Amino acid sequence: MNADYLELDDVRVTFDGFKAVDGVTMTVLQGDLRFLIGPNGAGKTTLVDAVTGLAPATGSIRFGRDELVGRKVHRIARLGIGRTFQTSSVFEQLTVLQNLDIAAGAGRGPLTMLRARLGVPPAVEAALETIGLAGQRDQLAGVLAHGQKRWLEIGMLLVQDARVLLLDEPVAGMSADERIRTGELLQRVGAERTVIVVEHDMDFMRSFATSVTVLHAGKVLSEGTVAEVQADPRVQEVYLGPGSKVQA
Amino acid sequence: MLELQDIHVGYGRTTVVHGATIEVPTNGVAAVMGHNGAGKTTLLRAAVGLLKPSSGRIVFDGEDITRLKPHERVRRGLAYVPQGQQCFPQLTAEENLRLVAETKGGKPVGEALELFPALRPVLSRRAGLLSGGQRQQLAIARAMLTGPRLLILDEPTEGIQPSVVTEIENTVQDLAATGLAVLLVEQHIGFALATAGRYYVLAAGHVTASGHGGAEAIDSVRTAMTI
Amino acid sequence: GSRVDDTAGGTASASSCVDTSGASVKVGFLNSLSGTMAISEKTVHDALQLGAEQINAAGGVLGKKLTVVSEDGASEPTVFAEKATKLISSDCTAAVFGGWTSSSRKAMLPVFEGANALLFYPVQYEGLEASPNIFYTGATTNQQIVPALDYLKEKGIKSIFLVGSDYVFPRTANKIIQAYAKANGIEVKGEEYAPLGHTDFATIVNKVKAAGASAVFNTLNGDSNVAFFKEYRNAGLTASAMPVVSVSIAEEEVSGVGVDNLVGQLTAWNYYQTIDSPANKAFTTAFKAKYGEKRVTSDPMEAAYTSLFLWKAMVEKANSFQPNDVKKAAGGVSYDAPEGKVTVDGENHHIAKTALIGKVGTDGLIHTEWSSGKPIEPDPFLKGYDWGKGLSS
Amino acid sequence: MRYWRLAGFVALALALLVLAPAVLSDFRLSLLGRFVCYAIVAVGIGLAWGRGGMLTLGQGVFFGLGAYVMAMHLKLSDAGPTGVPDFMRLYGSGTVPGWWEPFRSPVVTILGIVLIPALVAFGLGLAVFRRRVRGAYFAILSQALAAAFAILLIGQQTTTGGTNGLNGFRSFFRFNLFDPVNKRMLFYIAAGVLLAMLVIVWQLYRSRYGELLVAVRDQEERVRFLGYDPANVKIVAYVVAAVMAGIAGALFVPIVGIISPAAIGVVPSIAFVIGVAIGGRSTLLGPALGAIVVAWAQTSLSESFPSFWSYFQGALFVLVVAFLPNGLSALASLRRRTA
Amino acid sequence: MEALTGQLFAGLSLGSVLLLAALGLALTFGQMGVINMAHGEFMMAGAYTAFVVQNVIGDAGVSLVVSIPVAFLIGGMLGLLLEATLIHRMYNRPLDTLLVTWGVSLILQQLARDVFGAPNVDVRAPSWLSGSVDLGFTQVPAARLFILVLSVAAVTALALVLVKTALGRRIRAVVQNRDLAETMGISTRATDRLTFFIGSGLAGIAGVAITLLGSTGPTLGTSYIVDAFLVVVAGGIGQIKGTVIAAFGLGLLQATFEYSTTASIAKVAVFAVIVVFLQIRPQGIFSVRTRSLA
Ligand SMILES: Nc1ncnc2c1ncn2[C@@H]1O[C@H](COP(=O)(O)OP(=O)(O)OP(=O)(O)O)[C@@H](O)[C@H]1O
Ligand SMILES: Nc1ncnc2c1ncn2[C@@H]1O[C@H](COP(=O)(O)OP(=O)(O)OP(=O)(O)O)[C@@H](O)[C@H]1O
Ligand SMILES: NC(N)=O
Ligand SMILES: [Mg+2]
Ligand SMILES: [Mg+2]
Repeated sequence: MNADYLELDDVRVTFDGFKAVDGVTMTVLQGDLRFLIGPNGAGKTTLVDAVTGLAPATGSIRFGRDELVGRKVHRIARLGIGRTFQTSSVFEQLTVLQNLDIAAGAGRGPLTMLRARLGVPPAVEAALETIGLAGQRDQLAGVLAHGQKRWLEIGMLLVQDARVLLLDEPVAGMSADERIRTGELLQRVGAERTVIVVEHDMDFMRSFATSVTVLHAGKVLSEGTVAEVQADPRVQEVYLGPGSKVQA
Repeated sequence: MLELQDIHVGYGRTTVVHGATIEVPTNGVAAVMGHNGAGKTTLLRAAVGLLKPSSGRIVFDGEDITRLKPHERVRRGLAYVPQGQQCFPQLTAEENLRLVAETKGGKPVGEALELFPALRPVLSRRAGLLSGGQRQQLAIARAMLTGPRLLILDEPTEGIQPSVVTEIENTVQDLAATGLAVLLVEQHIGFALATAGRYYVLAAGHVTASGHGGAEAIDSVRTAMTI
Repeated sequence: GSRVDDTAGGTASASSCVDTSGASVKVGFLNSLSGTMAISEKTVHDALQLGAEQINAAGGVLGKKLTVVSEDGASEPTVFAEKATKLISSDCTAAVFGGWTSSSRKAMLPVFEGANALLFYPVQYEGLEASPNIFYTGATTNQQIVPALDYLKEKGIKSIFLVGSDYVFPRTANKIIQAYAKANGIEVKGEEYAPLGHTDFATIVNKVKAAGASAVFNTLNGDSNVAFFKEYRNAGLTASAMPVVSVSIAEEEVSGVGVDNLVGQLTAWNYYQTIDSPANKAFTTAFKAKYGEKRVTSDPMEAAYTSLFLWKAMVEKANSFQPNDVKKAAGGVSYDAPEGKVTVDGENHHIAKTALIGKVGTDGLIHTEWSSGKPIEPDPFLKGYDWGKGLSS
Repeated sequence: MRYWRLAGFVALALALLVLAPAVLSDFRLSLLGRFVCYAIVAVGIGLAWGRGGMLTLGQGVFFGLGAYVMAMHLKLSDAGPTGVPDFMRLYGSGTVPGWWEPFRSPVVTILGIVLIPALVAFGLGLAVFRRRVRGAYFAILSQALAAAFAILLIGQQTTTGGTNGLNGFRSFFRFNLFDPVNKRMLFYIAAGVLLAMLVIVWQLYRSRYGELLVAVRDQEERVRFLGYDPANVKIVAYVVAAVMAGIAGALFVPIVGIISPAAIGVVPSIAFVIGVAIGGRSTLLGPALGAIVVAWAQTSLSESFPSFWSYFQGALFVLVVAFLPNGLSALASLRRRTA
Repeated sequence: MEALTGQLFAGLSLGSVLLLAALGLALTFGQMGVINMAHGEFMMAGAYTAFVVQNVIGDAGVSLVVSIPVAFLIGGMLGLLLEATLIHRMYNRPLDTLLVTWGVSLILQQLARDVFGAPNVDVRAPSWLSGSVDLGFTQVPAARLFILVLSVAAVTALALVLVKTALGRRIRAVVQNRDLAETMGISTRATDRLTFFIGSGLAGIAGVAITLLGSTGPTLGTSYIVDAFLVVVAGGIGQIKGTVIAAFGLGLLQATFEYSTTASIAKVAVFAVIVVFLQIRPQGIFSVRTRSLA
């Protein structure tokens, strides 16, 4: 077995008795561009939090042979699980290049760390090209536009050599053409990775998703292709709303 | 109702908006569109007074409010829903609303719940624990409680589930229909143009296109934005 | 540079740079004018200024007017050491007057010994020290603590409780008190220390109350006294039922602690403002004339003032400002001080002083209750007492 | 930018190693030696606070550890191979406690000066940073640590000298401390150490670690998701700062001739930070220069106006931190930018 | 037994002093994030207020009662001044407020020294507070009982204001997101000032109370500031409840340690306990979780 996959089995997250994630079981394969959708408050972000170690979960989350539940955040990251946040977070006081270089470096030994960065590591160079920020490499990340920050975050995941990419609303606030560029970027980098995208933009989902999981009240409501999911009346009821039938 | 006249504004030494002039007609809706980083939010922040323009004038209802503090502008009938689902995280959802209900001219909390019934079940939860979409609804509800005559919305549908987006769109249109003036920043061009009587396209801090709204304007906006 | 082995003892005897060619000679005053000790040391500084003025008005020392160089010790031993170095090697003063806390003295001691310069130290202290380069004009233990214990014993006190600040003077004093008590059949019911600046004495006073001694021996310093005495009174303890003997509360401190809280309590010193003698009358009159009617005089102030005149007498006897000559001439020099006649001991550089037990009056002044009657010879190592043998190993 | 730094560094080196010894009297030079010790502490604080965002108000603890280790050694070596330091005979049992004995050895002493502060900082860092105690919490905790350490020392009169501390040293590794030539030598050592520390910190700033430290300062949680443990990143800076403080303390002892709790408690610990804030917390040379200038101003101003100094110090601090958050070195870089 | 109940009360009493000292900080530090090192000097100002009022009024009993509101005003005004001149430009860099206010505290101490003189001044306790009160099972000093009652009253009032009133909501909202509060029609400047006024005013009251127990001098504040901050830290930022528990917890702890060892060791031990405690609850007794990364 050489392809990666992420396997969730009966994952639960409870806050003071409130079940934010309530027994989610799903499997995402490498090369899949899995969209995770669902009403506001359905538990999508919480699920991403659970996978990355930020929220305390029970059940099992396995990546390859490694069990993720119970591990610390940075240990999970080192296993190759990377994520972005619903609100973008980059190191604003550092340049684009420095942001990427740090993301690339979790495995570096002490001696490398204590030396100055001499050249640009090839992975970082490649990522700069991929995310189209080669021209802004020496700008402070803090002055980038919103969309550029989001790309930078994806770039950081790439150089981090994340095998699993968990993206929480990556195109929120982007203009239409930026969305398309982002989607294409995801398709390119997703080929040999396992990608989960949380989104509310249905056009975006229709254009780029290979499969969709719908979450509702902490549970999986529906799973399948875009068409299958859109046709599911329960999904229309709780998520897409009336009138969505026409589009589907 | 609101006129932004030749506004220059930015952060510290960097100017982001270079002389934008925008007008929201009384009882009308104006939409501002543009790429990420074009300066839309910056312009709105200047309009509500969170940023000081380095030059230019802001006129609301015939009064020059350029020097007023944000809360003074709010008391004159201007309300603002910032980008990014902002809230008071340690206060409960209900407290978030009551806070505004209690200020001078504030409306009772119940009115907000009529607009956004989805908030009812989470009223006692701390706002910081709500999901993104819940927070966004809370934010619009809160702004409505200030009893505005002009509502400024910065990407109100960002991060909202489709059915609620439709609701919000409908709500905004309904509100506009009742005579509330709206200044809307949106990426959903379709929605923006359907709602707005006037549109402006902002690019790199300059107004590069403007005109009357309506579905027929979509193409010209698309072209203006791809340049 | 030189290795320790090169010079025999390790101390270089730098020759003094004191300049006596002009019409004036420099002396250094080194007191804390800032920091926590400024409260106390400023008063000593004032007394020294008065002394210097009077000496200059009377023609100076060996015909030379005194030029005072004042330095701030800032309540920090390190600063004392540093400023002492400056006064000696940069300003070339003929002698330095000052220091209050034992830590400041301990910090300056090697500096004065290293440079073979002279320090006049004006405060009662814990004894067990006799530097050839320091003159101690405050009391050593056998001139203050031992007489206080004698007094208590004479009054029939059978048990005491020891309360002190946590530093060298109280700890050493209490060690001495323990030895004395053991030898004299007095029971020590408890020994408690509070960090300097400690402000909550509920627990300590609880312990005092529970122990039920017949008197308290108080070596607390500074602000802690206020808190201690307020708590003492709040707890319903009184001077008549369980008197407190204090050795660090002088006239200056009484008003700060609150006269109400102190009335009837005892102190042990060698000088009180209320001493009725021509020398004291002259001193207090001059002091009040210079600094105002409201100011009071106290033991350390008087000891500092006196130290200046003792130095003058030594210099005149030696007919030289050189430290070595002054030291040689010191033995037997005496002065009619406000506290009475004092005489320098040439061996240990302390002075013979009369011990006084006083009681705080409603006027806020301290009135003599008991006097040793004559100057007590200084015995910093308590060699003259059988029970003091084990104290300095 | 880089050339300015180099030029500044060379100027500082020349001023310390050539100019100062040539123009200053022995007394002033030894004063400057003391300031240089403060500057060494400041360089460490610049790293931990300026770059790492850890406002450590307890550097007095590490300064004190280094200083006491050195002072214990000097006391023991003055006392002779089996001798007992004078104050122990006066106030204590007259015997040397077991935990003093190792410091008779110069090698143990030098190791102790580096390792003890390092270990204490490591342990504390582990306890604190692992539990994500930071910001104001950390600042206040570190301040309380300084208070507790000073109280602890004061309470141990018979073994640490209590409030008196340790002093009256005659020799330094067998060099006579009363010999002016040796005192000058001490100054050169301190100056050399300061320059060496600056080089070390300079390298850290340029390194990838330096970038990571800034990242942790600004977005600690985010760094976790990249696979780093931010606690480790912080601990490194904290330990380096502690070691610098320890070395500074050790040099302080022979130069000043005394170490006591008054030099390491809450107030001196904050004072260490003042110089850093005034010089410019996140610059390379700012903290060191700031520390020297503030200490120099304190000494010379308080000579003439003891009470005025409090106002001056307070006002300087208020004005610089409130209105020039990047310290006085911001003025210098401002001029460069406009030039 | 007498000693035990005595100690219990000593601990509660120390706790109430700590609580009074820390209560204002719970507001300015806990709610606003300002690390006001001059808080101790505001207490000092309160204590000197008691002194001045006593010199004017004479009768110690009346003057104590008058001093409390006056000291609240004086402390509050000082806080207001500090907020308006310095703090308000520093809400985005809370750690720096620590340094700035430390400078302010130096200045205020020296000012006190120059105005009132370096020696301590005497504030007399009213006759109705001297001596002890018999609680049936134990005798307790009246002055300490008074402080206990005062601190409980102060904390109750503050908690009510914060939780129940519009002002309280406003205070909390401004702290959490000032831009947002401003655009919701709340004057953040006015709210900041009011909050700081109340917090600093509480310091003034604490100062008056402390004159019943200890010295009134320029360094009064320095003896309380570190402990007061520890209380807020151990109690958890933003939580009045936590502050109360931490204050009494530390008071009892200190009294217990002090009784069985010495005051010095007790102080060190209490510190050690706090460090250990923060291992278990790093954000204090009552920590508030949020989902943000910051
Ligand atoms: N720490 C917490 N404590 C209590 N409740 C929480 C906590 N975190 C999340 N919740 C609740 O869990 C639910 C799921 O939240 P989550 O953020 O996962 O939703 P989401 O699916 O990402 O929604 P959105 O699309 O709006 O971002 C929400 O009702 C939220 O209020
Ligand atoms: N606080 C700030 N300091 C400095 N620059 C900023 C700040 N906020 C925004 N900018 C910069 O100003 C420019 C305009 O940002 P603004 O947020 O106004 O864009 P926008 O049009 O609202 O974009 P979006 O659609 O992503 O919300 C961007 O280049 C951004 O990086
Ligand atoms: N010498 C004293 N009292 O410290
Ligand atoms: Mg979400
Ligand atoms: Mg925007």
